[in-house]
Amino acid sequence: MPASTKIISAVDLYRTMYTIKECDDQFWTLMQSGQVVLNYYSPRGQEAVATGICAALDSTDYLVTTYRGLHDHLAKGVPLSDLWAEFLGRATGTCKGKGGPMHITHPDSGLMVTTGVVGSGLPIANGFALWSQINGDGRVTACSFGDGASNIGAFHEALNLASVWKLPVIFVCHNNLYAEHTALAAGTGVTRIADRAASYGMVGVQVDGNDPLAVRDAAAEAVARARAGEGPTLIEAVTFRFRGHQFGDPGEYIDKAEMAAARERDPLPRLRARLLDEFGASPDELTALEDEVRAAVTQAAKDALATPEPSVEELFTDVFATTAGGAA
Amino acid sequence: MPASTKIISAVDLYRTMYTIKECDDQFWTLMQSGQVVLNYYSPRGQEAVATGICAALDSTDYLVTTYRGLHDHLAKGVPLSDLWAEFLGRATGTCKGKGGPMHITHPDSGLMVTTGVVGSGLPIANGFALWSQINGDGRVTACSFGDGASNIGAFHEALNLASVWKLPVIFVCHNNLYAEHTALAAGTGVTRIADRAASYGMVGVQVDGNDPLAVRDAAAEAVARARAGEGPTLIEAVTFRFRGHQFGDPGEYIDKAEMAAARERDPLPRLRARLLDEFGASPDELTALEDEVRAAVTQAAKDALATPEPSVEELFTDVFATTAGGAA
Amino acid sequence: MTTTATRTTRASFRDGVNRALDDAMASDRRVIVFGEDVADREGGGVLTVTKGLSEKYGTSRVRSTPISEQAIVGAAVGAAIAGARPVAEIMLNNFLRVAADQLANHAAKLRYMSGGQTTVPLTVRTICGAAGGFGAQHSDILDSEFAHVAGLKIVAPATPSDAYGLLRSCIEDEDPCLFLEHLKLYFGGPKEVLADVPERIPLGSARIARAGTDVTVVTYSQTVHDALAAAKAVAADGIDVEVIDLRTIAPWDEQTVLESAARTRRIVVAHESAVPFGIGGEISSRIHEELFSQLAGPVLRVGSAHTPVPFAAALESAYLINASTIETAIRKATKA
Amino acid sequence: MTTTATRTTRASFRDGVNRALDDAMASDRRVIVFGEDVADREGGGVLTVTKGLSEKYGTSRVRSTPISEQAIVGAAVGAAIAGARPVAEIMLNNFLRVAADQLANHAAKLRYMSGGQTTVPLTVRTICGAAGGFGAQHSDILDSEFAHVAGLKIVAPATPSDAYGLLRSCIEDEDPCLFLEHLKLYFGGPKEVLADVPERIPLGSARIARAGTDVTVVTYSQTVHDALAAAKAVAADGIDVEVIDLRTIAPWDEQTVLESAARTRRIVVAHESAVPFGIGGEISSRIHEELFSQLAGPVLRVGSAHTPVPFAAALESAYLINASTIETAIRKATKA
Ligand SMILES: Cc1ncc(C[n+]2csc(CCOP(=O)(O)OP(=O)(O)O)c2C)c(N)n1
Ligand SMILES: Cc1ncc(C[n+]2csc(CCOP(=O)(O)OP(=O)(O)O)c2C)c(N)n1
Ligand SMILES: [Mg+2]
Ligand SMILES: [Mg+2]
Repeated sequence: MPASTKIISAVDLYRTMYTIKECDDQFWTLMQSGQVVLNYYSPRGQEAVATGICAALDSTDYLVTTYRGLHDHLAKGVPLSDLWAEFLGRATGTCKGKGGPMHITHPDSGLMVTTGVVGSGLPIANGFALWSQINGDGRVTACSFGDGASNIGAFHEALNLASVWKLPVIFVCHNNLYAEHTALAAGTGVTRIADRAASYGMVGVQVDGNDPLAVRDAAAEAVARARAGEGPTLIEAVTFRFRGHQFGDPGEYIDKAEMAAARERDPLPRLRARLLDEFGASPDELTALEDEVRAAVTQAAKDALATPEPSVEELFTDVFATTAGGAA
Repeated sequence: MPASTKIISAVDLYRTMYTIKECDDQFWTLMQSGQVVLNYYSPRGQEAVATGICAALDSTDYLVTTYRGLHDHLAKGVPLSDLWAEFLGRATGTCKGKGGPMHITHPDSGLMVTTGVVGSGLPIANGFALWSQINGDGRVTACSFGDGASNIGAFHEALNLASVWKLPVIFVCHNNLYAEHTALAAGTGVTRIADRAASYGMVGVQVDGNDPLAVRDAAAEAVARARAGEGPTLIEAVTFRFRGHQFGDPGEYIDKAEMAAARERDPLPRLRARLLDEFGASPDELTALEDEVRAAVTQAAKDALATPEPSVEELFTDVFATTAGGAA
Repeated sequence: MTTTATRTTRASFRDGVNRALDDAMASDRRVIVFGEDVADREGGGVLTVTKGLSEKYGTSRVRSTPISEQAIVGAAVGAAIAGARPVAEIMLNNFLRVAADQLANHAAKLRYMSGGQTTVPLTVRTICGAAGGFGAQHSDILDSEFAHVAGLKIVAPATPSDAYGLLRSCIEDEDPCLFLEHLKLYFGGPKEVLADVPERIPLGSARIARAGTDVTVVTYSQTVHDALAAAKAVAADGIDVEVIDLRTIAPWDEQTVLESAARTRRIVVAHESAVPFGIGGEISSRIHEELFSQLAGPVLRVGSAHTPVPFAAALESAYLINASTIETAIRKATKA
Repeated sequence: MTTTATRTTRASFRDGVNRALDDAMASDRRVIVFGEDVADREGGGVLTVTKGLSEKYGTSRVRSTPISEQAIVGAAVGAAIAGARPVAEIMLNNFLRVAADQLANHAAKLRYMSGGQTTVPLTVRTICGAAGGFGAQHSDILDSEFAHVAGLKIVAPATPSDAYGLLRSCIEDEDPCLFLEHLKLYFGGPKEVLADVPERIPLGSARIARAGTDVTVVTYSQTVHDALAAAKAVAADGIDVEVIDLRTIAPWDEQTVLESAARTRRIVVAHESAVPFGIGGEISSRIHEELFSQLAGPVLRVGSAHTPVPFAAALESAYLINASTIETAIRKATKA
């Protein structure tokens, strides 16, 4: 079913966002208690971006994301249990525990690559889109990256190539206003990252990244453009990162007032309020949804913690698909 | 003497341009006759760009250029004899014959780096400008590159960093409309390369690269901006490349009509005509100048051909400046 | 098994590569080709290696790219995972240094990191080596720079038929392959008559380029020809040299090398890139590890100078390994 | 010559690096520092290694950069030629793969290509190595990837005082230096009392980390500590191990290694990055070349697995070289 005709209710969006938030909360709690030790990059605050983008994508469409990818993984449909197991390095994880949170791959849900190298996903996303274009399979590839990534060379090369070849790809900048500890303006020569699209003759749009409906609408337009053969789009979704760069980052470089203002725009309470006020949801319905999500996440966490780590033999598998003749 | 007060007459510009053209002609003749075998990237057609830029620079200012750098080398003041000797790989060359045409360095004239890797000069140019900024030496760094280079990652990273740090650097795109055999539009997502400056909050100007006076004026503004601490400028000088990408390239991918139209804009006859018409030069004066230049170039060529290649011991010198204790 | 040759025209190295691409594209629609200037509008590559392909298979499958090596290799990575068999051209291997992240951090690792869910069957073709005064930034051979990376296969043919056969194997292989084409082989390398359907050469299998009994020279790429010349030179003095052309650098054919080394007990490893921290260190070490007590003397290594590649012709030739460098090493080995 | 220590606080590896930068900046105004997040507004680096520097020396000389590794290393190249002593930080050495062109095609070659007219006295500091589940793209050690490049010096300290002394030497050296800091040394590496004016350690000189007579272990960086642990373990069985900490990988201290090898006749080379095509191949080959007939057996090499670095803790520790890997090799060597 093409995304354009896919009907995703605002409640469904909320469910996805709540799942992301709940996973994040539970990871956080496990790390704080010391039960789990993880290099963890929280997407808390950015739930609406992933949710809105994926609402406009089919399950067969592709997504390429980054180390800060939990929101993307869940929104694209990576099953909770497999994802949890991979985050914890278990044999039952999406990648048998070999990839870890920074390297989730789950082709069944179209989550193709998660990279830990800033900016490197964009050229790879082009490759998926290129094959779709040649192959005529009608798929669209979306690619997530941060504001800081828009300053690296790979961003430039990828956007230019996508434009010249009119690839069916959507570049999604999750502009959370910080790159590690560096504020946007300290590292970026432009105020609106969407404006960089002009360097490539590409459509660039800035959206409120805390509004999943706005993100979804922008994504749906971009998807339609891509499927129509009209080429790529750069979407800049402006949002925030509530939990610092990574677990353990006290975030001292963030001004208190700035953080407080950002919290006012927290996409979760905002959508929840709209569901009640505009979309006619009832408080009970939402509480039930939240309970259900929480239970599912709790179960996934429990299951993952109970599954074994991969066996040591796995160290040597999957390096090569085919072993050459005289190979060692 | 700051460039802004430097008085370079139109005749001086013509002398530089004619020197470039004459060198190019003589290299070409030597290669065609088989006397010299060289990987040679002709700047024929682009004389006005180098000449105009360097007319706005002091000799202590820095220039970083590329394999297609002969025009820059000469305009920046690298001595004819040393340059010829280096192009022919002689011991008396600027770099003792070890660098060759793609790697001319001559600090005395501010020609700091010539790189053979597309786009790689731009980040290096920033480094010169960075030290000038910290050091307060008032120097400006100019950096030449091609239209094709504006699609590589290093371009993007360098312009962004220069903007964020307000470096005293001028990025000069010699837009000769081709990158090797690929026409501008086939590889570049934007029509005016100067527009890419907007991605970095930088001033971008497009000038007629066949008019040395226009180039000089644009460069003088950029130099003034840089010296005033107001940061970098991107100058796009639109020009053409009359002799294909490199010696031996028949240029079949270039449309005849396109080439003919470009020849109409050949900067040399154009400036010559203006010298006669607008600047009151006499035909005799110009012929004398041309004869003089030709004689000087002929002499440099003769001298270079007569000098020896470097001795084989030179192979092992200059790898390191200091040899470490237990080094092999 | 050698197919009987029926064509009589002699194929150059370029022809071998071009035919491999052509045959691969004809036989598998998943094969796509891209790189700077590779389409026919741009002349089919600066060395015309891809000439005719875009006319035959269309500009969708054969594309010239902007000068964007990260975008080129990255596109190959994504397309390979998606199901294509991309053959990306990086004009010269020195430029792989701007795209090393895509090759070494991504192509080589994505299969492993995904727990085997995805494969990355891409081929990166690139020219390497010193010839004709291209200077320090255009003449390197990045063999050991990439051989250390787990997950990459590295291939370096010496002849037109190996170029054909190995390139077909790379394209058909499920893993990322780096295909190193020495510039000199494009200018004056040996020609061969290719069969109508030339055979594929399996990856990881070496070739005895010359059988001999006294000394083994292990080498690959252009240097094979220097080694053969050296073997010829010493044959006059009754020294019978075995020349092994590795063909695949990683994973290399240890078995063939060790068997030969056990026989001759005298070994020289020769390659164009510098000796220190080069490919020869691995080969030498493995031979010592396996055959220490059987060797007549230590494995010797020869290569070009450990300097950047100089421009001047006299320096470039002093820099380069050549038949006489190898000959000297062979004579030294026989003294042991 | 060891300066008498007067401070009593014990310095961590981080302290060694931080003090080297601080002292270098204080003593030479040409020293400048830049990299991602290195200024104090950004916390003085993600590991607080550069903390205090921008406050002390100003944000002109100590700058946080955008995420632009090519721009970072390129700026170091240009500034170095212009007269500065730049110390550029690349957060993790895996990211050098996006900047390899600036380091290997430019920094390493510009002196040579200019015929000695310009020098490139830059230092690139970067974290390397596997520790704590960073996975395949954050845990490599790019030692052999850069050691093969002529014109680069590569340094890999194992202790706080060597970190200090070697970093000062790198900054004062006229050539481009790559300074590899193992992540593990930042977390639980040994502490030392540093002198008020700690001594500089010359580049290219190894350190006998433990004197011994039976077997020589040649190693560097974090693995030195594993080798010392292995030496301790076998000492109980009367095996007396000499541990050589190379400290500088390129150019390495052949003399110290060969002297030790000639004495013990049994040698193990140990490093964290994989054995195939690794640093050990060079060291092993040189020892065989020089001491073939004197050795009791072949030089043995040990390293981590030749795979991408896996994520799961159990796999990461199975992947990694450790004291017991080295111990096994030592015992094997003594059997020869
Ligand atoms: C090429 C590269 N350089 C540096 C890093 C280290 N690093 C990891 S995340 C990060 C910040 C990225 O910022 P941004 O793109 O805004 O994404 P965010 O983390 O905010 O989601 C940096 C510098 C990296 N992973 N890759
Ligand atoms: C990184 C890199 N990729 C490819 C090349 C091969 N190459 C040399 S010149 C050139 C074309 C450059 O075009 P442009 O930037 O427009 O400069 P022009 O040659 O027209 O002056 C290419 C692709 C290179 N030298 N470096
Ligand atoms: Mg960010
Ligand atoms: Mg051009």
